[in-house]
Amino acid sequence: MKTFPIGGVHPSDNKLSRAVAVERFALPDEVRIPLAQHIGAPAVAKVAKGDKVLAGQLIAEAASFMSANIHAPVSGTVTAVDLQPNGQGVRQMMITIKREGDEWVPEVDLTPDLVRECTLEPKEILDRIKAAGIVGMGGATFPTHVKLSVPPGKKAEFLIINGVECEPYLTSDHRTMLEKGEELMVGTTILMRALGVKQAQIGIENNKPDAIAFLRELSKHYEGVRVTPLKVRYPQGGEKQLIAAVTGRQVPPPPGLPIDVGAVVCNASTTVAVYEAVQKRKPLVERIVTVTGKGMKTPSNYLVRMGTPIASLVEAAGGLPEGDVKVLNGGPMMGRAMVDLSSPVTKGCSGITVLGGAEAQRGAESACIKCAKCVQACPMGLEPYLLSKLSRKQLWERLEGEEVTSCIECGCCQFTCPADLPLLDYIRLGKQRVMGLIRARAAANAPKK
Amino acid sequence: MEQITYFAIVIGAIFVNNVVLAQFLGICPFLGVSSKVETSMGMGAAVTFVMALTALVAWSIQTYILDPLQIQYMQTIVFILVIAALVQMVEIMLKKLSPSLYQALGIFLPLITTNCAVLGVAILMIQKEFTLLQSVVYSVSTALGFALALVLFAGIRERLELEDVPESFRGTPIALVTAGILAMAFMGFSGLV
Amino acid sequence: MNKLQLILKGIVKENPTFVLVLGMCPTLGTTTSAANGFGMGVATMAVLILSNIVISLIKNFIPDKVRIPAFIVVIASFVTIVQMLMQAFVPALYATLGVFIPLIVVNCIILGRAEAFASKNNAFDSALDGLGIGLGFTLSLTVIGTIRELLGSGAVFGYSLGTADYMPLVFVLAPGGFLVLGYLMVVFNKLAKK
Amino acid sequence: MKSTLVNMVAVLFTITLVASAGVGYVNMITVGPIAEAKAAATQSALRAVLPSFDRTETTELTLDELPVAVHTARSGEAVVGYAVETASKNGFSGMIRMVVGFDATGRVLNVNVLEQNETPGLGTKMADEGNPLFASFEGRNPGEMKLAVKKDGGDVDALTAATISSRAYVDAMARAYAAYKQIAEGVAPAASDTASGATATGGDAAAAADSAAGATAQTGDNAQKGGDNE
Amino acid sequence: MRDVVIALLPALVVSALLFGWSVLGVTALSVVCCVVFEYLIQRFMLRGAPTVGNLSAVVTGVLLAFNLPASIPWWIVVIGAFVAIAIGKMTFGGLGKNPFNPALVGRVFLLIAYPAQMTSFPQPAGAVADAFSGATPLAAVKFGAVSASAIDYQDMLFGSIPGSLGEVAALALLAGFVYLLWRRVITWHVPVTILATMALFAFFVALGRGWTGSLLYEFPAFHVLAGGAILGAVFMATDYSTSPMTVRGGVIYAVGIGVITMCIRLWGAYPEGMSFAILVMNATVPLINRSVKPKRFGAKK
Amino acid sequence: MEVLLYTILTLCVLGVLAAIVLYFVARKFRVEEDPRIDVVEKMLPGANCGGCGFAGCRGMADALVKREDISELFCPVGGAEVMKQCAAYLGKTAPEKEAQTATVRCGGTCAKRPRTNRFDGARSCAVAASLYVGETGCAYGCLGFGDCVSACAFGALSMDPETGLPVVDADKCTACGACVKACPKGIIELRKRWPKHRAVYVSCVSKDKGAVVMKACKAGCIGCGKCVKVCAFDAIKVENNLAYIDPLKCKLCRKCVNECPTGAIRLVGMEPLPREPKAAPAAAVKPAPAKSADGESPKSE
Ligand SMILES: Cc1cc2nc3c(=O)[nH]c(=O)nc-3n(C[C@H](O)[C@H](O)[C@H](O)COP(=O)(O)O)c2cc1C
Ligand SMILES: Cc1cc2nc3c(=O)[nH]c(=O)nc-3n(C[C@H](O)[C@H](O)[C@H](O)COP(=O)(O)O)c2cc1C
Ligand SMILES: Cc1cc2nc3c(=O)[nH]c(=O)nc-3n(C[C@H](O)[C@H](O)[C@H](O)COP(=O)(O)O)c2cc1C
Ligand SMILES: Cc1cc2nc3c(=O)[nH]c(=O)nc-3n(C[C@H](O)[C@H](O)[C@H](O)CO)c2cc1C
Ligand code: SF4
Ligand code: SF4
Ligand code: SF4
Ligand code: SF4
Ligand code: FES
Repeated sequence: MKTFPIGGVHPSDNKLSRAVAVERFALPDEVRIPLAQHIGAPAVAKVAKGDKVLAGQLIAEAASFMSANIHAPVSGTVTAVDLQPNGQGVRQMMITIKREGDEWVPEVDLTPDLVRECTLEPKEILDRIKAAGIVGMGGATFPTHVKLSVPPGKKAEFLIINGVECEPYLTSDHRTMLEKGEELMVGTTILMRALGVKQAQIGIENNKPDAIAFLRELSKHYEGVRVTPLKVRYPQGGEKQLIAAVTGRQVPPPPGLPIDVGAVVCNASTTVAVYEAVQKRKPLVERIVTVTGKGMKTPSNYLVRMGTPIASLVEAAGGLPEGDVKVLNGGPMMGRAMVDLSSPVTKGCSGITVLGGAEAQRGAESACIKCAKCVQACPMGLEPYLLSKLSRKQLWERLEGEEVTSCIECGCCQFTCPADLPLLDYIRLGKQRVMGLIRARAAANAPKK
Repeated sequence: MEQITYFAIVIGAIFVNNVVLAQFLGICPFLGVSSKVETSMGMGAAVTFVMALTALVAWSIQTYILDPLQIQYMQTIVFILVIAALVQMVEIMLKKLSPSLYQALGIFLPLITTNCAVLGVAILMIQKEFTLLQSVVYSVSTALGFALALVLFAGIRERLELEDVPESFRGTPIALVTAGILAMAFMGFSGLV
Repeated sequence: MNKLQLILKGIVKENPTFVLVLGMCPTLGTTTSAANGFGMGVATMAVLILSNIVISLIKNFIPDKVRIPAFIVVIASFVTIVQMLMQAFVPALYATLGVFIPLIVVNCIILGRAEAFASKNNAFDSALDGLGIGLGFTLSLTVIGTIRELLGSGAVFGYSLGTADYMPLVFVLAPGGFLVLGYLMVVFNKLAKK
Repeated sequence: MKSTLVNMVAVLFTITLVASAGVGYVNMITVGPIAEAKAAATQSALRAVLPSFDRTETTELTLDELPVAVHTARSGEAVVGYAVETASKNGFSGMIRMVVGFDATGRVLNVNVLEQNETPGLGTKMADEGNPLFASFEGRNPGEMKLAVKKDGGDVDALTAATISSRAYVDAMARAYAAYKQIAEGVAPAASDTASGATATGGDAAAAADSAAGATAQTGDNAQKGGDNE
Repeated sequence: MRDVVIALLPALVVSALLFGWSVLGVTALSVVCCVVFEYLIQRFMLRGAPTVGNLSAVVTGVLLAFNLPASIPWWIVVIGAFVAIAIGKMTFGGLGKNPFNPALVGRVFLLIAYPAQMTSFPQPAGAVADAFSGATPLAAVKFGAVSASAIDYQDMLFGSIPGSLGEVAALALLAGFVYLLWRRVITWHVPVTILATMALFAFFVALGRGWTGSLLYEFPAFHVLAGGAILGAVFMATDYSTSPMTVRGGVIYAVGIGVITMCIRLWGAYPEGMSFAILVMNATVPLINRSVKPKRFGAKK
Repeated sequence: MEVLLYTILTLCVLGVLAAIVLYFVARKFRVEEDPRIDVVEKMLPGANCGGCGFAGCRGMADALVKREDISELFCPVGGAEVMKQCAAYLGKTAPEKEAQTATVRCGGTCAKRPRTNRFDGARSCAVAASLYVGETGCAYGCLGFGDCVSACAFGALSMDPETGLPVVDADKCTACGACVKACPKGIIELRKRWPKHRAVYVSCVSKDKGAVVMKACKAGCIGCGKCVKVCAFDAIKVENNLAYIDPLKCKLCRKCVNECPTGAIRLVGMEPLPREPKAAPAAAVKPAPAKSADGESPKSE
């Protein structure tokens, strides 16, 4: 069984909603659309208060190459363009639209028919992806057209579709693969065409045998596409880990990129979104969100328009359970705790996990006993205990020397630490500071050249 | 006189009779210059150099001047003068060649002069009636023993820097306690030679 | 500075052992008993006072580059003279203290005080400084010696308390020296702060 | 003060001149007393293990690679005893040196352990008063004993839990006895490899012999060929 | 930590069967003292929240007891526990901060302070009559009281030999080892490397000496089974806070322990060198951690 | 006599030799370093706090010696006194700088600013700020984990468990600015130091609209602007829904204090003006506080 070379942990997977078919979620009365739903510069609003918009209409435009378009998820009237709290309570620019019916811009093909054939040039494919505002839906929300624009001098050799979904609880990719298998396959061939590669592998963790069997069957009809089952081990879905598992090649440490080893990774849902953008001209305005948790009455997978308040999803899945709960945007390993449930669903939101009771609580932090479990667990070969300590002591230079920038923030260390130390909290802080230092240095050096 | 092999001299000087941990010589720089591994290596190198040089010069002086003239009682003065001059020389050279190391070693460089270890070694090697080569081997090994203790120690102190050692123990006290434990550990080597 | 203060500062504020952390080798090496510690302290004090005086007298004539060699020759001469005189005329005393005497040459305190004090002050003040630091040194060594002797061999100034069999011998060996000094330093710092 | 070649040389020269003159002078006036004091020390060490005597002669031997010094003590012409400086390198940690006093007939009078690095509380007991090792020898002639600790089938009571040290003690004692035999009875011990002589009389000279001991020891190998000459 | 205590139980039981009730007395006293000292120091000197709940003081107590002869006077146990906890651990700030193994600090302190009491061992039940007269096999062979050929390996496996109360029962200790591996408390690298290094070292020395059958002191199995080799390798060298953080570092550390132990055993003054070797290598751990980094993902070979 | 001669000869020859060798080595390896740096370093307080913007006092000394114009450089710990001393030594002009004190501009005590959630991550303001808004509804207020407290090398800050806010001990504060840098929310400001540590300042940094502020915190500034109108010295400005009192213009007249509807303006070291029906503005121009401020001598350290 293929897997990545070092570290990793094995949390219990708790995929409660694994067998629950995707349900189309009721259209919300009001949506709020943040202008920053992706890595890179926030988009620039193209509408103002009082404007009428149609679903699928461009309402904010990419601000630069590293940015992404944003489209109206519903039709209605823009009621505000202002600062609103996001899930973490931090104020962000958002466009608020009051929904009136569900009218789409005409060029979008809303029929469910499968369109296999694609004869577009790579450039045209990229343009359509860019126009549709597609960003990585595996969590990092990296603009997909940027990822597909292979820099000169580099060559893509493999396409890897990330169907791993190694986060416990989450099942949105799993359901996507089962329910949109054909679309996924066509999306894969489109991506292969865009990149000019001959082969693609779909990596799926072994705990989804139904998806593996189903896609294997389908892949017989698509040349160059193969399904690769992978060992159940977190973070198998991490880009670098996936590449290592599938190809045996290790992406070099930062600033190394997947393309340096000839690989491009796309999430399964992203691939389906690419299909819809290219073949049906449908921008990225809806996505599948898993709403789950042991205390939830009906853990579900909803097909949701962007901007829908998260509170309404939670309500639909049975409401928050009694007692001390923690609501995470994302899964328990990498998700961010939310303090404001009225905040909207965004492009990167693959699931809402509600943890209750002991699960919601972090243990009380005690002294590091140097057990080295974090070192063994780190999939990047780092020394989390040291990184966290150095960050605490604000020794940023030493932190840089210990390669903190390689950390993928997977949380394996924090998960495994028997002393319940908030390792990742500090490492993340340290990583931010070090990245800041590196940027400052680069900026200071740049003009001289 | 017993035949002393060079191997025995080396093991003896580094482990069994470690200058710092067993003979109580050179404690001041040991405590003062052991907070960083890099500096401690520098100090170790400096001491090694000075000791080797001292061994050569002191042995020659003893053999060719003090003994023939029957003025052994001048040993201490003559040796210490030579050592002081040598150290001063090393200091001046280091300042030019490696200012960072010079900065780090700070006031401790002149203290090599009064580093008991240097004079101690010079006197001991004469006492042990070593040949010139044996003397040099002996003093270099002693210096290596010093460097070893220093570097081990610096490693531990660097680690303790990151830990929250109880307030009142920080600095010299914890260093001394650590040295005590290390000295106990090194007692295990007794009898090896 | 008040002359009395000059003497007293050596005992607490600039205690050579606990505060300046100089002269550690004889401190550790000779404190296996209270009497040894005391003897070493006194011998050191004698040399310290003499060398401080002489150095403060000649300080103005010494070029920088040969300062240390010059000072150390002065110190070594005193030590050798003291040693020879003791050996010749008070052999009994020499028998107990003799082995420590040459160690005084390399006692960092002496050169340290020469550098830090005597080379900047007049002869009288330097003598007082030597006296103060010497007293501090003697006091520290005696205390350390007493504790080590008590813990290690169950005796005080050589008078056995009859508990020798129960005492951990390590304290008169090398590790015990380090440990006692380390913990004493903590106690000293705590007391000095108050 | 700024350093120039002239002032550096001049100052250091002056200081060394004064210092050396001072030290040299003190040395001159103290050589005599120091030598006397040393001699007195040796004498008192010998007196501690011997009955009263008025002069000694010293013979340096090398037995089994270790130097041994036999001080023959006389009162008038009569030999009153022998003090043997002996050693063993079989100690638990390092050399053991001791002085053994024999009476004219070879019985052990007293033992004075000069140097040992044994474990305090175990091996160091050999230097205590009335320890079992000394008790085993006191007043007895080693020649009439089986020179081994009881554990090895000998007649000597060992120190508890310190057999190694005890064996070393016995080893030193055996060496002392062999030397005694050689000097007192002219019997060269089978295992002996050497003896070389330096005979002197009176207190002062003992010290001179003492300082020559080093030299003798160094040339031990050559001396071996000379055989025993006294 | 609870797992470590559990893993130590078989050896404790076997030891109690061999040496009688005093084993339990010594162990209990040691544990109680360690816990009480830790509590008092934490409470009144460091003024922190009590930390005895993490059971590390219990482990230290048991391991200290395991390194003492069953016949040790009670007051020595108290002193040992005090040294282990106060000097070895709390001076540095407590759990996880100490650079040296606390139990070994206590044990070595006692060894140097009370050599007589620390080196006379009671005869275990069922031992070959008087083979060693209170000395451990290592001491007996080393100091020439017994020839190595008289060693009964079966006794060494089951523990019918004199020695510290927890070190004699090789099989029981190995059972604890298996339990720790199973519970993933430790990895096999350090213990196995130490024992393998010792065996190999002995083997090569024996080879160098021409394998003289008369004195099989260099016989590999003897060294692995004798003295504190297994106890040290499995339970003391693996102590988290005093051993390296990486597997490769651990191997270097383990080789160091093995070599130093064998040097002391073969040529040093002490019959057993495990405790010293572990302490000496403890001192190198910060340096090892500094220089031996885990294999970074994607780093060039 | 011979011996004496040799003695003298030997030592003198060695002494002269040493002098000559040292002289030539020194010439060959000469290093130029401005000796004034050492002197200036000794004049500086030696706190090595970095408040001057250099890595430690030596860095500052270096800059003081090397730079032509030192008016930009200031050691907050030593203050004007030390700067004058250094400048006098170096023959340069010392910078003039007003004495300052760290001021915590958040009044959101536990009582006035209800908790809306519980943070269970690392107890650090920097970490919390990087993750989300904080435990209360106010996105600007103090997070209460005391990063500023640990940043202060002079022990001038402490957390008040009652209010959950840091408190400055103005006597200890040296205005080094470490806490200002440490606070991720930018709450701490260095403000002019008045005699007796008197102060008037807006204890809020929230830029939210009044209604939002009121919902989250009862002590916040709602940007109503009443204080602006009453200030006779044009010291107050409202920007982004937040009032700010310029410490250099403020004369401590205290009129704004009674005006603030939420009590966001804090008054320290003085009695508030009696609350009376509006006094004639002209009469209040030269009020009592100014007099008393002049009248009292500054509190001696
Ligand atoms: C500055 C930057 C440049 C990138 N350039 C490329 C690229 O040229 N090719 C590529 O395949 N991915 C590129 N990436 C995308 C990353 O490799 C990665 O796919 C993205 O950060 C999301 O991965 P994650 O979800 O594992 O974090 C880039 C990312 C960053 C931050
Ligand atoms: C620890 C970690 C775990 C991840 N797990 C998954 C996963 O299970 N599935 C997935 O599609 N992406 C996962 N990602 C994101 C991928 O690294 C990568 O960004 C993504 O597959 C790239 O595709 P996208 O740009 O289309 O999202 C993970 C990232 C990290 C850092
Ligand atoms: C710490 C320690 C110190 C020892 N010191 C000595 C010593 O000074 N002298 C000695 O003969 N043996 C010493 N030994 C060796 C043992 O006591 C050894 O068991 C003993 O010499 C032989 O046993 P027995 O004398 O009880 O027959 C020491 C052993 C240890 C562990
Ligand atoms: C595998 C393992 C081994 C341990 N070994 C020791 C030991 O040898 N000595 C000891 O005092 N504590 C030991 N402990 C307990 C604990 O880690 C020890 O008290 C810490 O060194 C205290 O900081 C051990 C714990 C574990 C988990
Ligand atoms: S979060 Fe970073 S340091 Fe921790 S295990 Fe993951 S990659 Fe390693
Ligand atoms: S897992 Fe936790 S306790 Fe163990 S070494 Fe890492 S940080 Fe320390
Ligand atoms: S309170 Fe702030 S400005 Fe004042 S001394 Fe402390 S850190 Fe510096
Ligand atoms: S003032 Fe700033 S640094 Fe201080 S506790 Fe509040 S948020 Fe943290
Ligand atoms: S006295 Fe300072 S080094 Fe020895």
